[in-house]
Amino acid sequence: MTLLDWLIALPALGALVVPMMALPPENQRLIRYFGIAISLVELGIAIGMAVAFKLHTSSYQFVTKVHWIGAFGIDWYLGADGISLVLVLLTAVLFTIAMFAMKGVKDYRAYVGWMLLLEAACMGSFTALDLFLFFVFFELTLVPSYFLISDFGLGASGRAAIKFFVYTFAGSAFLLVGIVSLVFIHDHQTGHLTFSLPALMHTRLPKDTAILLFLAFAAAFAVKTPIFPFHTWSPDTYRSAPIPAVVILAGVMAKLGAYGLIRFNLELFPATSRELAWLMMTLGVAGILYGAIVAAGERDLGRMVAYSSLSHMGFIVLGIFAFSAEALSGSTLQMVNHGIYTAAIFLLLGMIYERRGTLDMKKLGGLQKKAPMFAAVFILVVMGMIGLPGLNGFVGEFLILIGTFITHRWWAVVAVLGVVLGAIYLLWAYQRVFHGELKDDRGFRDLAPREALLLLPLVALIVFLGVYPMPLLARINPTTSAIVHHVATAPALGSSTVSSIVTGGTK
Amino acid sequence: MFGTLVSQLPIRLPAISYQAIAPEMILFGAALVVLALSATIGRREHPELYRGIGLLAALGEGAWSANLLRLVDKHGASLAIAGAIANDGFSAVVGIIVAAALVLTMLIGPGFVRSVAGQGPEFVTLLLISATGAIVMAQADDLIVIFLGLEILSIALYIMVGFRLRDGLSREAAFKYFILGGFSSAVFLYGVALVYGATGSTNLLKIGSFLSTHVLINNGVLLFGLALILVGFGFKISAVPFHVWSPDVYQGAPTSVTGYMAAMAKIAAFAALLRVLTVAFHLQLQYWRPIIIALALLSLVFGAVFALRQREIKRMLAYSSINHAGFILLGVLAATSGGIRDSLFYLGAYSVMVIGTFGLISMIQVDTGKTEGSLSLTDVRGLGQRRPAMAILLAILVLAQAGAPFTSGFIAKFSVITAVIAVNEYWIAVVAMIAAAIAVAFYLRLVLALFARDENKVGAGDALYPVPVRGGSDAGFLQPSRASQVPVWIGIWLSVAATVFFGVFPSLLLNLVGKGKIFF
Amino acid sequence: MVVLGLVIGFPLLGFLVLLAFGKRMGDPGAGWFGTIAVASSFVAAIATWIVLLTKHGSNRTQVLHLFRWFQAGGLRVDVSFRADPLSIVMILFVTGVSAVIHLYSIGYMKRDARFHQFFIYLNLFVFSMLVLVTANNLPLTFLGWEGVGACSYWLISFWFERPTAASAGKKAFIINRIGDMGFLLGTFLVFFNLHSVSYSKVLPEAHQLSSGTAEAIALLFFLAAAGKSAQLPLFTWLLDAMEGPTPVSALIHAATMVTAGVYLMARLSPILALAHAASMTIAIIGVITAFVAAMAATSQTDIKKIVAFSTVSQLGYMMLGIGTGAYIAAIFLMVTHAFYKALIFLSSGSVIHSLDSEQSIRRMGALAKLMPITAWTMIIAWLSIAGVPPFSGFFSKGSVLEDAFGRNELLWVVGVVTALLTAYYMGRLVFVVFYGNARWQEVTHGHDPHESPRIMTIPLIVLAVAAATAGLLNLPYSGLRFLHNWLAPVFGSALVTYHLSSSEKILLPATDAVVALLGIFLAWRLWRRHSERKALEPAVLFKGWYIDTFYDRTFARGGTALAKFSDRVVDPTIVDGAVGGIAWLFRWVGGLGKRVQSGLVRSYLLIMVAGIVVLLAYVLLSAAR
Amino acid sequence: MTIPGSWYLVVAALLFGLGTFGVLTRRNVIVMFMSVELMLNAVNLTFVTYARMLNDVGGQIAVFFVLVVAAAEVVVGLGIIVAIFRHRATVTVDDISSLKG
Repeated sequence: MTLLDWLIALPALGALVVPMMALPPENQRLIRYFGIAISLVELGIAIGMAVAFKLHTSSYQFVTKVHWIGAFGIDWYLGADGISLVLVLLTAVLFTIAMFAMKGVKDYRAYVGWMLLLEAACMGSFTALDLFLFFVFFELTLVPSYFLISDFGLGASGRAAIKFFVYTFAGSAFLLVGIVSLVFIHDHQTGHLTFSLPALMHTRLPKDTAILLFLAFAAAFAVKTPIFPFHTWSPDTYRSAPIPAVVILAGVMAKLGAYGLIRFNLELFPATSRELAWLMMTLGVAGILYGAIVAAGERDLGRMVAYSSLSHMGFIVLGIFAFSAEALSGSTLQMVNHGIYTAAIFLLLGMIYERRGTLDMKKLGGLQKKAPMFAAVFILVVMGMIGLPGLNGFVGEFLILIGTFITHRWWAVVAVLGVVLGAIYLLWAYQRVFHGELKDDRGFRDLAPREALLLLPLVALIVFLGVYPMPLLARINPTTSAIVHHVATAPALGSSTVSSIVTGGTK
Repeated sequence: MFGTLVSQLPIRLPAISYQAIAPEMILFGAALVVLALSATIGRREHPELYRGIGLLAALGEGAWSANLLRLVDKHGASLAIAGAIANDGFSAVVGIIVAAALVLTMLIGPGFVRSVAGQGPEFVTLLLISATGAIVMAQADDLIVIFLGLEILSIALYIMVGFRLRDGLSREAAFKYFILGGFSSAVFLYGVALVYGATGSTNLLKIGSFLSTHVLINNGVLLFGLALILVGFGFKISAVPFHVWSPDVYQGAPTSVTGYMAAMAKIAAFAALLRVLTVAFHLQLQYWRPIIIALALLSLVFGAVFALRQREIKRMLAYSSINHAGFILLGVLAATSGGIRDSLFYLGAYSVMVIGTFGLISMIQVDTGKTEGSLSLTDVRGLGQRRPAMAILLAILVLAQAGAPFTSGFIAKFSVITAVIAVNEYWIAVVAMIAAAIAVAFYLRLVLALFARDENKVGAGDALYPVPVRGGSDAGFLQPSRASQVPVWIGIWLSVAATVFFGVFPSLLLNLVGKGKIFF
Repeated sequence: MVVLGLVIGFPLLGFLVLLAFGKRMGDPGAGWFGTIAVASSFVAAIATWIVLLTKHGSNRTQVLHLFRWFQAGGLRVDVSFRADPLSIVMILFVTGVSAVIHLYSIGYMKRDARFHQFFIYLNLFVFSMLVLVTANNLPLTFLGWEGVGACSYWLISFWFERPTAASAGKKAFIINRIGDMGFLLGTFLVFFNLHSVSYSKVLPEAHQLSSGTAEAIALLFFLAAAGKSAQLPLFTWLLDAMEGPTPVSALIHAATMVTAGVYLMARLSPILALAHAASMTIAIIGVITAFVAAMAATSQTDIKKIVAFSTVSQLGYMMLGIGTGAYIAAIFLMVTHAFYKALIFLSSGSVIHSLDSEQSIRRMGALAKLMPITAWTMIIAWLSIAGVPPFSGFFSKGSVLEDAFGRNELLWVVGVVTALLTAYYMGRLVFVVFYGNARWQEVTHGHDPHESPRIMTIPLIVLAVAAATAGLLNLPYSGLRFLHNWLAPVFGSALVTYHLSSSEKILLPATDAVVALLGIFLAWRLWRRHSERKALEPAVLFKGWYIDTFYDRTFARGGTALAKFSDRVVDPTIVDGAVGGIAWLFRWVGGLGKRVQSGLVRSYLLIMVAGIVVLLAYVLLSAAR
Repeated sequence: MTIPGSWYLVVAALLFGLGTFGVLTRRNVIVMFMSVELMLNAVNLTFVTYARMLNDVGGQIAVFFVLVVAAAEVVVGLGIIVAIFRHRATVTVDDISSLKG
């Protein structure tokens, strides 16, 4: 059992054990401590992995390969390279924060159980190297998040939960068909039925099939990221789910989409990625601008942050498909940064909601007078989101833009506009909520020590990653430059018809 | 011993290898024993005894089929009873699946039906007889024998559907099922007659060899016959457009009967369909594959879409069963050995799930006191608080039907999709998965209703942090109120355990099903 | 070069300590601590200057490398600071003026509810400004650049209870951000062509750039400078920035931050040298901004608005200097301007302070006798900004005008006219505020305004001395050109020196002096007794040529409309509608299904027979084929 | 002169069509049931005709199976019909439509 197996097995076992703990109501807190304990151990493992990670190699580390379903050539095949490692770290941190943020729940068993299962699924998705295993974990993330959104949500949570599940499930329908088709084409060509990513990378695909497969993969990840036209589920879901769930949904699961694009679209279809780069980058930039504009028009803080994360994910997608080492490293780093400050902003929104029962900007105003500490943390996180240099948002965004400028100049020029739009809607929202006169006579309690403790790690990370991101970058760079090289050197695909696959060319 | 006795008789009997038809004999024998016993010791006294015998018979049949499978592995397949019965891996595996379905139903069914329709042995007998019919259909290598098996199964089901005597809905369902069943059997039979006319034999093997050696000038009659046979099968597996009976019958019939019927009818019909298409009409592939594709796509899409607006759970599950039929048809249309294996896997996984699901629904009906016919979503609302255990188990089974990962449902859907893609039918796979996505919507609405907090009692407070959830009744799994609950819970736990186990370690079932090759 | 680290370290240390213990230090304590931090940074700056003085020639540029900030692909960005003559000049006058203003604000911000927070932002501002001027690569400069922008945002909206202050802060940040787009794109273009962003590599190799790219880079960075130094397209935020406390206006919106744009242009002089067309446009925009702002300043009634417009105008002059290649003249003007403009702001601040924060000049008057020190320091600043000979303004503005004359006569003409206007509107301010009849009775409810406390007047005196004597730094045509030979090695070939004929050398300064005195005389004649003259204060000028209202109507209101439209209409109906539409279609077909299930057995049979017929028809067709 | 087999087939097909039409149109349950039996007998006729044409005994054996099954169906069918219409005056099939939607 290597580190990665423990990484996934631990929370999964935790999720199985928790429902059995039928404790009387008063020491329900024990279950929450149990959840916190497991997520802390996860964090320990993740940090251990990061420390033990060999720096100057882009190959997969901590690899484990065990037979699972012989009939289809499926193995329990896990491995982590720079990108997966960084995202595993992010997942571990955010889950620990989410576990701490859980309160006010009478029956912790279901809550902690689903959270741990979700953690196992996310860890699995980031480290799976077997396409079937990835698909299983990718789908598995839906079940707990559905329950987390619907059972403990508020208002129209049921409907939003179903919309989230069906939308993502439909997206992954294409992914499944794509995976299986690729596997069978590979089987025809090499007679070796396997789902392992390194093996499938050598399949020679004719042009039109490769495009279809690329789009099938991209469809699922586009819904998950979300990319521009497929984002309508995210405002409803982020608004109606409880805060700890949203921290995970926006912070970790949004990265699944982007990670999938890098790991599968770029590595499996390098030539097609080059051809369709213009499409994905246009969608990315459209997402940046559209997300920002709609966010400016939004009256509800929760929905505004959902659209702003659509805009930020637009940057990440842009970076992925710019095919330059700077841009790809920037995107990966930005994934971590986005996770951190989105988690922080949603925790803050949760605290506002708890005090005032609404997130409508019209009903909130002049809060800074009553809660200066709260306002200070809020503005710091907002400045991080805007990409103020010295905070974590800037480094990733700068790398993405400079990388995109080198390869696709005009997309970068338009994307830079996003930098300004970001400032507009975020500062406008901050002003409507914190500046001006207090609209509501009910006081606004300042940060309680418990809440401050919850936000401290995230705020510290926002500042630390802004000033010194090198530890992460040192681990990301080798992998990203290898992927960029892989995409650049892939031979262009001939447009021979599908039949040629069936006859199976010589390997 | 029996063989030698018979051989003295003047009549010349065909060489009967009792080994091959042992499964039918075990079940049918048990049915007779139960009837005889009830006649001698009075109908009402020992209902448990009948269930015991039924259970024993089911287990015996399963063990025998497994033994048959081992023999086939060792000595290869063989024909029995003058070519009427095929004793190959396929029939053995279907035998095992029938046994599994029968065991679960024996555990779950009788408890509820007894509270509704008296203590008599009738229910157990009918179960055993219908199972015999199913096995006959699966093993049959002759169209007429398939018809025979079909009728044994169907007539037993007609009666079981109408079992709740004092309830109008049940009688109406039985009638509808009977009339439409009778009609479709007639159509099926006419098809058999036409095929007989075109090829000169009703034996699948002879038809296959005839068609491979002769080229028919106008194969109109043959194709008409084949089409009508497909209609007969289409009705039985409730594929769209021949599905119209199933929503009403699923709702009207007693819940555990519905579960059994959904499973057994599909097992038998698909087994026979697979054998007919593979053995007899493997050369007419380009004619019947488009029909099967049409049936599959219609069932997939309309099965999912029509369920969206359903408020009554059993009707909703009827449409979901149509959707599942569509998925299994994918395996059939692949017409490869992989396709057969995947269809069998789907059949196995599906029947275990569906019997468990309907078992749980009958438990809920008893719990909510709505024993007559319909059980709507509002009745189920907030079950998560009152009966957390029941709600969680039903949620697992429903999610398995939706295809959630780490359940056999997921592996089933995945394997059938691989079967279709292996024959380059990419677009069908995409439509199938989209239909699955639509289906997820109404599965989730059911799960949501289970766990939603009762609006009236707790009031869905507008707090982002969940309003303190009212504690459910004690988390005790077993309501020890009535002894008859114990086997039901065992049955349900077995089906849930099997669903999750084969989801995580599917290779066991995949290898078993892999042996189910149609030899002839 | 550890002493350079100290220069930057002290304000950072001050910021951190105040952040942690500011509240406990209380009213004056936090202020004094902030001032000491900045003052010690000033001392360290002088020490760095002395260290550099001992060296000469090319090795006057020392680089202090701390650690690698971030690195990916070909891009390597370090946290490294550069001490060369240009940055030394900047850090000297930035820390000097900041120390003085810190001292002043202790008095000005007395008894303010959030006294210590004010000094937290001030120290952070000084730190960011120092990082900006000493950074050794473009991204680190950008860190300083955005840092000062953020601090100005916090300081402008310091009294956030007032909605106007809050939106002014937001407006400033956003308009700066628009400028920063130019900065980013410029950086990318530099990296694209020279494969590095560090000055020590980019500046020496700047000559490899093709002229087209150089033009583009220059214009992009000018866009950033225009945003920060409030030039024509993006200057409106400076007017609203007056909502902030007066020391803020003095420090940030007069002396330091606004000069960042000029510094950046000076730093990138090697690139500008290649971009002739771009330099010309910079010069033209500069002089036009100067003229337009000066005209607008003539008819403002709010004392701080007048000074703000005057700042925009003086910055226009500096950009004129940059555009014509006279970098040293521009920096000389920047330094002297920092002194007298800060002085003007602080003295108007002490006037406002004593008149219980009344800012309109219509309710001031005859304050000279009551507030002698403020009056006299204001008069010194007025004389130097107007360009009256012995004072520093005469020399610095004079050298800029001389170089402008060398480049293109028309620029000089507009420059001189603006100089006249400058003298006039400052004169108007002084006469209306300090002389004429007193109009502050109802403002101060009867008791006479008294002179500001010593803690506020000492900085005034210090700045007055500096404003008066700063001219010595760079006396033209004489041996005493310290600034010139101090900065010359930094600019090297980029510096353009214009050779005027001997007659012009005398004529030009003379015209400057005459124009200055004429402006003063005009102001004296018109505003000696009047406080309001409708003819001379037209609405178009009062409203700042309606530029701000135009921006507000098109961008602000238009933008909100677009945002509201896309949020309320586009997203829900079109994007979500598409998804909702498909879901609705499925539900509608589902509804159809319900109707099919009519419950009638015979209709079921009909459906089945229909199915059979279709099947048979298909089989018939396929059999025929 | 012997009537060619195809004639019988046509008659059988007509009978089958008549049966189907009868099931569709007639409202009386018993008559519908009768029509189903008619369809079965049409099939029997087809079987016998083919058996004669192919002179193979298989067809005739099949007829016996069909007869047996038809008998079983009659028993069960009438049982159900009696159960439903015991409390109703008429025997029209359209009354029983409470299971719908």
